[in-house]
Amino acid sequence: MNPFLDRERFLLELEQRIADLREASADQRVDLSSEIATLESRYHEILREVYGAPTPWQKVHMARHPNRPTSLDYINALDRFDELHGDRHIRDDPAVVGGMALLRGRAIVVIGQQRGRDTKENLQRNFGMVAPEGYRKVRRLALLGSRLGLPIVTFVDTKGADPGIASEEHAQSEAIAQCLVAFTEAKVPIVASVVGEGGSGGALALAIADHVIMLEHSTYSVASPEGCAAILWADASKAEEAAAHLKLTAQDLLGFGIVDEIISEPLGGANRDPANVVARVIERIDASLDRLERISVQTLLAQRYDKYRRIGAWQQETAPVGVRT
Amino acid sequence: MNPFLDRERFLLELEQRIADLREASADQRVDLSSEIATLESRYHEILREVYGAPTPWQKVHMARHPNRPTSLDYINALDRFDELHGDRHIRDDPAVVGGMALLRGRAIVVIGQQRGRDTKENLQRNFGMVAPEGYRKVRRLALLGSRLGLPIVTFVDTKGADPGIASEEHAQSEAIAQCLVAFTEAKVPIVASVVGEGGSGGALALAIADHVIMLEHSTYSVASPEGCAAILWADASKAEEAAAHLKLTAQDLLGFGIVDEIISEPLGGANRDPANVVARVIERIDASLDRLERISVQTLLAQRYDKYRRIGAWQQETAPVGVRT
Amino acid sequence: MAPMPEWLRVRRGKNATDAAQWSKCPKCGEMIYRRDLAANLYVCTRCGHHFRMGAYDRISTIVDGDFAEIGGDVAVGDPLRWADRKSYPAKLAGDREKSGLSEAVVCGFGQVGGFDVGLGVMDFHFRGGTMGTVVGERVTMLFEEARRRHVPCLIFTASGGARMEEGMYALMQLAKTTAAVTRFMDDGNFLVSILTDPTTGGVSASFAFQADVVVAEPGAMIGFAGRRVIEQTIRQKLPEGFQTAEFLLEKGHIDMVVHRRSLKDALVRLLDYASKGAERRALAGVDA
Amino acid sequence: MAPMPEWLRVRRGKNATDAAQWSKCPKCGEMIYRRDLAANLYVCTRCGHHFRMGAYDRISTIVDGDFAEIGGDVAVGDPLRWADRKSYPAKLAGDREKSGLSEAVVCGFGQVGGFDVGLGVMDFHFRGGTMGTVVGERVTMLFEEARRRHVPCLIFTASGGARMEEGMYALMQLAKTTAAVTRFMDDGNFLVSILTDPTTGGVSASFAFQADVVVAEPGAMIGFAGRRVIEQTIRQKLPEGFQTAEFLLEKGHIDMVVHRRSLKDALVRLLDYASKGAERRALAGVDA
Ligand SMILES: [Zn+2]
Ligand SMILES: [Zn+2]
Repeated sequence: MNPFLDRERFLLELEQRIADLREASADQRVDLSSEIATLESRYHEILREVYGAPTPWQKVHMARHPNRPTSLDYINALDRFDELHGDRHIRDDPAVVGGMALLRGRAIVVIGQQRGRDTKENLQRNFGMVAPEGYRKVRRLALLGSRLGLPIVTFVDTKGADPGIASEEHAQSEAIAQCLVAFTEAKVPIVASVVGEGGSGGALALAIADHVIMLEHSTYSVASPEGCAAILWADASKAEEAAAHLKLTAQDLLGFGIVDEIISEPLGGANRDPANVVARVIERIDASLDRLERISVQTLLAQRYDKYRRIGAWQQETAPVGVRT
Repeated sequence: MNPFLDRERFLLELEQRIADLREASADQRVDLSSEIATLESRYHEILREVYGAPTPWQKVHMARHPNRPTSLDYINALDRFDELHGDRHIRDDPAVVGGMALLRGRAIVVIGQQRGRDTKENLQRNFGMVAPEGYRKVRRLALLGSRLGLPIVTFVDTKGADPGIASEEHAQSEAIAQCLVAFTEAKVPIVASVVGEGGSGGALALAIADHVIMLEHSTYSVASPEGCAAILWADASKAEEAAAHLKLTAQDLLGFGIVDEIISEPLGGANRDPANVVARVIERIDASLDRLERISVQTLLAQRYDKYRRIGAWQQETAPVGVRT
Repeated sequence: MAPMPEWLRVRRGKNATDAAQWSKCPKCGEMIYRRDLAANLYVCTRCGHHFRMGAYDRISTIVDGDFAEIGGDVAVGDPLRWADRKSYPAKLAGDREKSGLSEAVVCGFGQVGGFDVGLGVMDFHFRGGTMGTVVGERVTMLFEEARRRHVPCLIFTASGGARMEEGMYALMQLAKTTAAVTRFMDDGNFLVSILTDPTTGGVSASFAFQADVVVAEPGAMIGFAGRRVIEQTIRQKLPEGFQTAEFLLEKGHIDMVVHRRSLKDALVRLLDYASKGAERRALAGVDA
Repeated sequence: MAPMPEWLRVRRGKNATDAAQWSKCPKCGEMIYRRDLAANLYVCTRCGHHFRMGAYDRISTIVDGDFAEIGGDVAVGDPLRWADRKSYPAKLAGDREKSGLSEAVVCGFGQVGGFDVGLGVMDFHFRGGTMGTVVGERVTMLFEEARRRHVPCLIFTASGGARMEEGMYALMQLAKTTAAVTRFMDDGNFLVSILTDPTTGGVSASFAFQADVVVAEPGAMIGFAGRRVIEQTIRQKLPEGFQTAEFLLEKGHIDMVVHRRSLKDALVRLLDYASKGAERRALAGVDA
């Protein structure tokens, strides 16, 4: 299913062989340096070949990589985190983690979608697909941040909102719609980071923000490629084709003015050096907050309005931004 | 169980006998007027004896009388009513009926607790015991009234909030607590009428108001007499004794300054002339709204605060209102 | 207010030209004269099934007289230069042809029961009522202009969700319209959404469920996820009636289900309450 | 700030006088020296069961130093002239004697982790922590004074609900305290409630669940209706763990369950966030 994992396994094998040779070379006092150099050169060649210019579909898999840092990896790297639970009504949705936190000494409300890192956690977290109770927790925490003057920091990582029966019975639409309102009105700076997959309205519910960051190989899309293929062609297996059409890469979206900043990843993706990526994301969130905190609430809200007002807007004189007529 | 129903049956029999005699008197052209007069005099004697000065416990039964007008009888007597349903999340609770209405030409939001008038409706309406979903509907409608400038009119008629498992699982406490906040903050006049039984926090959730009306034989209590007896003496059968202690009559509560107005009922209770009682209640609500609408929002909220602030308040100079030290 | 546009005059005086056409009721199978169907507000004369209505047909049944459209000149774009089996512009051209619409929503101003209102009507016949930049822009213009005029809005939804062929531009219309709706409502204006068959995805998850009062037509399918997506996820068939308006009423999601025959009256009553409330608010704030 | 009151000094320097007393853990049956129990914050040294704590004991574990009580002179009344087996004043006198408290709540001001706070602590040992006019009045005074001082509030709940013997006066304290809490919060002040065993009825349905953050102690019973009432209604036994803090956490009602050992630290962190937020708000509003 994931074409990356095979190549990655091959790279890991190469890594192991290089390490073995080094060890042998040291232990047995034989000179294996030329063999090592050959393997290393081959290794880097493959690395660049595989990861140098990933296609959108490859990026979808990088975004879904099991070892890619998840929201909790970012949250746990903050100075401090106190988790707040529940929608206050019927359930605490584990697919969303949120609470109060200190980010470089700054008090914030932090909210992230949490997929699992293994099968067990995936089941517990419902693969990061948030139910209405989860979105109501998100809304509650956003309102709390707004009320208390705590900037809101979100981490987006979801295939999409949970599509199960119970979620429909509990008004998934209303839950997301009211999240959108809460983020639109929040009287504090909001910084959203798409760190994995940003799927559809279920992602946007955490991503109306004054500053939107995307990791280099994360994706953000109106629908998952599989969903898009199913909707358009009634054939989810055409996902790769859909991925190419959807313009879901960070680079596309920066060009469209839909995201504000891209944070680079190491060759091979964030999973190859999670600690470094996590630290740089936090640093950039901090820098954004520094800038946004200097803006009055009134101006902040006006700018937030204008930012979204402009996307796909029609101007009678010139063509709408990003929309060619 | 209901000592009134027996006596009432006897009175109904008397009524029937008087009617039969009248008919016989007319049909058979015999003069039965002295027999009729005797029976009528006996009838009124019993009526006064039974209903003249009901004890608190008798009032509890009058308040619960199956033929006593329910909230829907008042709501359906308004000029117009458009019901709005649901908590927007998981359920529409039939124990609460609410929506927009015209009351003598005035646009209002109306909300009432609805017990059943027969076994079937009682089951459907859960005996007027409201679940968290119902209180969330109440809150939603109160916020809607506040937002749109529509005065809020409520009809209180409940033994208490629903005490079932699902209600606890869905945060009954939170639902009531947030209703109290919504009524406290509503930027429109609120008139509450206790038309049947006003039981505990489940009643108060609809009854924080600028003007509180009670029908002459309705009750309003910190707990149902059965509940109070169970709590204090672990013996629900001592309800009659509890009723006497609780000072739950309209007359007691007017004296305490906890309700603002009593509307009289016909001898025997509202069930003996529902249409008339309903009309008079609506008339008095209208008169209260007339008065309250002349008050600015700011003054209204300040007066509402002071009204509740004074109940059981401690004044260092004099004794607290209604509280003897 | 502009004079009554030609289309409205034509529609009101609907004549025999299309009377010869038959429509088959998707619910009971009854064959109905197109003219009879139109005369019955596109409700099946046999079983009461509510057919999907065209936007202009809908407007003609709701407004009292004139209707001044806004945003009609907002042009259709191709932000992603999308092409699969067909190019996106070609798909749009086809739908324009077929539906007689320039896009999936018609917005404008008129009177309903004597009340000035902003009116937005989506149409499933254009790209399944999906929301792209044009729908987002028109709806946003509607709320901005209604806010300027301080009049309530009625919005009829019918949508398969966000439009795939506009990618993230389409998704961002949820944010844009939410911003406009929020400003509109924060100024104390009244919003009623009327959910018609079907209302799903991004439209369902934005203005449809941000309204003060949410009305639905009988039998309308309403939900976030589509039936097919859910069935694929849970790998079983959904129960009969799932995601219908009646189901949602029971689940507390919507305020009322109203038959199309009674719909205009119901909306006028709601507008009347809100109008009286607005009058009250204008008077309140000063002690007598 | 008044100097540290005598009771606090005494409590902090708790000596051997009551060390000879044993307490039995209601959960595991362990017999524990009263002194050891106090040293362990009234948590069972064997099974971790959280004993119900006295109000002043609680305060001594939460405030940094001094505590200035307010409303202590609010007198106990008998508004209904209630008498059943015993007169209400006699019941009150008995509880005063037994508990050393003047009523079921202690309110005042002090510092917690260096933050000025209003602190309300209910005590189940006085009339089961029920709320009558005195509790309502003291809590209202607390919120009014905290609002004047613009400091956050921590409120520890422990209550069987409204106090029967004060009838509707007791019920009205829900309205009164809600009014005070609402004004306090509407001014942007921060409220944390800490629900301890048990928190039910009118207290649960008012300030307990009106807070910004709702914390609970492990194993605390929390609910609106009491266990007995529910069992009588449904005519069956309730499942194990129903209405416990842990159950409520899973059901999404509360924010966190915190062991008493970590409680002060957790509260200080919450106060720190809110304090930083308040500073931010004071600075925001003007463009740099
Ligand atoms: Zn049909
Ligand atoms: Zn123990």
